[in-house]
Amino acid sequence: MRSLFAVAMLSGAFSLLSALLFVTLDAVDVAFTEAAVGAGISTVLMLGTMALTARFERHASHSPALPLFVVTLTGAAIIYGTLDMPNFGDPAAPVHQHVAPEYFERSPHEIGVPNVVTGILASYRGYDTMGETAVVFSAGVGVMLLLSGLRRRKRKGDPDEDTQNKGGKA
Amino acid sequence: MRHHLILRVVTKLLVGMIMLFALYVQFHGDYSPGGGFQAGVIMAVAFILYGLVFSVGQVQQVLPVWLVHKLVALGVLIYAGTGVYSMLTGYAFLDYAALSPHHPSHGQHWGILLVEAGVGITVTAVMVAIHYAFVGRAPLISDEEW
Amino acid sequence: MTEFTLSFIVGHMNYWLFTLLMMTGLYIVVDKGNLVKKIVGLNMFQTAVFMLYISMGKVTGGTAPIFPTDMNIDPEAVYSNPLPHVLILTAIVVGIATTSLGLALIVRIREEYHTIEEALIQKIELEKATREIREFGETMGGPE
Amino acid sequence: MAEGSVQHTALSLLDHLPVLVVLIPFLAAPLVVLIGRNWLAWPLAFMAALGSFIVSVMLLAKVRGGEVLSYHMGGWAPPLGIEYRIDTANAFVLLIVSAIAVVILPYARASVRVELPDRHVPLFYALFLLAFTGLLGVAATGDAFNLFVFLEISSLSTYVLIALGGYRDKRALTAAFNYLIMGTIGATFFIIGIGFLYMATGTLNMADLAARIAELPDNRTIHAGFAFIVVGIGLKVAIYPLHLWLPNAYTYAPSAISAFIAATATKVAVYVLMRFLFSVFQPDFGFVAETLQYIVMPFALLGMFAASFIAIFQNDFKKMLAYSSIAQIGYMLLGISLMSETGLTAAIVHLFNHAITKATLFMVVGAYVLRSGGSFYRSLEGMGKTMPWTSAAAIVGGLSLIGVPGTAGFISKWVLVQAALEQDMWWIALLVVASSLLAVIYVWRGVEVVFMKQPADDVDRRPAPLMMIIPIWIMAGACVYFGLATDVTLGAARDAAQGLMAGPGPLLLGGH
Repeated sequence: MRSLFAVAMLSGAFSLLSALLFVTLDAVDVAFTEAAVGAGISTVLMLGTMALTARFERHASHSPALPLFVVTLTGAAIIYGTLDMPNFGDPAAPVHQHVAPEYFERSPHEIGVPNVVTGILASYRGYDTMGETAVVFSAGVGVMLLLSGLRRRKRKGDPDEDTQNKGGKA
Repeated sequence: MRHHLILRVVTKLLVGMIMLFALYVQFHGDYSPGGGFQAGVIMAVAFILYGLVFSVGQVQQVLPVWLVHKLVALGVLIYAGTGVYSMLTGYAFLDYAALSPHHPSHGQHWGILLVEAGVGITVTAVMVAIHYAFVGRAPLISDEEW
Repeated sequence: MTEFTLSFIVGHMNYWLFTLLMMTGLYIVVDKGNLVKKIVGLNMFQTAVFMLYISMGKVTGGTAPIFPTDMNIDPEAVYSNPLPHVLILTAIVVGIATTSLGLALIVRIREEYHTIEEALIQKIELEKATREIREFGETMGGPE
Repeated sequence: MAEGSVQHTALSLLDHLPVLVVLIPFLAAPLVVLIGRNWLAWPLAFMAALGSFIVSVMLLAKVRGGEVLSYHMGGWAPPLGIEYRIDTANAFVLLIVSAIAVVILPYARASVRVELPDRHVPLFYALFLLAFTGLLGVAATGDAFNLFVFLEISSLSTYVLIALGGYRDKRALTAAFNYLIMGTIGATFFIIGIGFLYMATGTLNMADLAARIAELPDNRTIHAGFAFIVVGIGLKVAIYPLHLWLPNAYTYAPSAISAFIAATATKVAVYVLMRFLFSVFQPDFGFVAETLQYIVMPFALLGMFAASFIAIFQNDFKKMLAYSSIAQIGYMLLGISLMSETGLTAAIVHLFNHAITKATLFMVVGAYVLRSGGSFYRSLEGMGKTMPWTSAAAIVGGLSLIGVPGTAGFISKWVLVQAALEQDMWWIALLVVASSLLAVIYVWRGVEVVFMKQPADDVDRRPAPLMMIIPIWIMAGACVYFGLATDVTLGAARDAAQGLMAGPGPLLLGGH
């Protein structure tokens, strides 16, 4: 796949399909988010990046031996880990026995919100969500820092040229 | 895209609907899937769409860059501020019971609403800010690569 | 030791498929030289991990963990585990934050290096390093 | 205080200390952006760091007696809610991180003014605070997933901060990008690991995890989860073969950032590794002990030598320090892999000592870069004459890096050698000494360039600004002070090691 445009589109389609998968797995909130983020925002960003960079991949000529080795090793470790996992959908799995049932028991009278996911997200684990907001915040500040100011002006010799070289030529 | 009349008309119609839907997702998150983050993304999409079809300049008249910067920070502060309020009233950080000491589960409701609003504001503002940042870059790409 | 019965294999097939997807993503990240593709691979890798998480929350016969609006909860109802959903919501947000930052960096790299191919970037950096060594190297025996 | 009909005991300010240490910089970051004034950004950031520092001192004083503080976020008791759990080990790490931030911020003010355009200043400090918050949050938390979230806060902001070095050298951008890719792979490995543990136990709270893992010694899901967590954190720690992101990131980042992340980021990651190895998993588990003995220890030793060798052949002062950091991480891992109280004490005290040593040295190089424009040895020739005060601090830092008696670096190596001898592993003691000899060589190369050469004619002969010299000398002074007065650091480290070796405490439901 040389055309990055196709790559971006396919990755959007991949996100959409995974959102469908999440729906079938009862994770409607996650599906909603994945659709909005994966198929929406990140595709738009990817296209925006391509508009500023390149649309085609150039060439790739190196031995895939090391990547293959790393990937196989990681995959093997995961498969090894799955051997002691409970069957898919097994109600006796530890994840369904500990902590989670308590949320169902307590959230109706402690939180009183029908969507249990919202209750956990915003209250029981609200601190995580605050951290998540901070992650979004730092990404926003980061992008503003990296891409602020018009690059075009610099070409014609603008004041930024000075700061560019202030640190010296190292 | 000055000449795409249909696109422009449809966008004008859509933007309002998208915003409305975003607000629905924001405030109905307690009852159905959705919440601050999803609502923020959808709200941002409304602005981004308008910017793509018309021009960034026109969006920035409504939502100037400086305002976006402030909003990015404001959302985080609303979230953390809710927590600080509960600390000041003698509860644990982010214990929403502090918002309604006599009826903790009402407090939870209020708290969730508040923090989700914080998330929504930050996410909207960050997404719009990222869009502005990308659009504000002059493409340096040479023609043969397109 | 585990017995590879049919129910075991069917019950674990989802994990293995997600593992395959994960490894495809990881392979793209490690192997591809195009920076945008690396980010795409990273997304794919992470999404596959999310699938793994969500699939462990599923209960056979369960539904989405949302109570009826009037809060009349049917005690017989089976709900899937909401905790993985919450974790993954957070993780998706972290993922998009990383993606946007990565793409912003790519834009900057492209502006400075005029390419987004790792091989070419490395070539440019190697040339730069060689030039620097010629200019700044050999401090030890260099003329005073 | 609100009095409710629902029974509730009001918390006092002292009860809030565990969360305050993280919350103060957390609140300051958006405030800096909201206010958006250049001149206010630095004072706010500094006040926040100072606040965290004071709180962390109070925390350490409180937990030194062996008490464990548990703070329940949102008032929800773990494992339902998120818990901050402070014992001596993480109180000590919180202290290291916040102390470094307090000292580096004044330095940053001087260097940022030169290295970055003015319009970036508020956002720069906001990101600095976020990186700082993330590191503190990672150290304070008792919840495995919350750790991931705060790790990502600090990582994302660190990537950008490193990329800001692009104003001096464009390679900062690729360094940041590579770090982003590797760091994200590491973080994803970490969540895979957490997912596996969650799958086997059903909980995310570390203490609860520990109790449940202890009941499942032969579960392969837990083994795989352990492996993923170690590799994921190993990428952040920059354990020898996973270190590829580190040298360029440290070399091309802005000076203040190099100093800050070199002194804190990898240290916090080492702490996380210790926390998982000793508090979540226990070393008496066969697989943990085997991993430490057959994987971590060899790589630690390899890293000590390989990275030191590479450091010797560098032409760039900053890159030399970066490689030396990888070698020093080897010492900490070696201490951990000895699995004894003394070994762990050595690792923890080295966390502290290496943090102050590297902070000194990176700040010194930053001051050099300010005047000479580059960190290549060639451009640093004769700096000993033009910047005598700064260069004297470089000598102190260098001696501490080698581990000369009377400096902080000596203490940690001494404890490490003791730990090795305790287990009759005299060959390890010898290897530690041998690798210190390599440090002598690379430090000597730097000293020779700075002191034995004549400065070039066109060089800027002004000394470093006072705002830089003072922080540099505070750190250099600390290198000497903690080399002589060891009771504070060694005592805290020993308490922390004892706490870690005692294994996880019970789940604290009654705390705040």
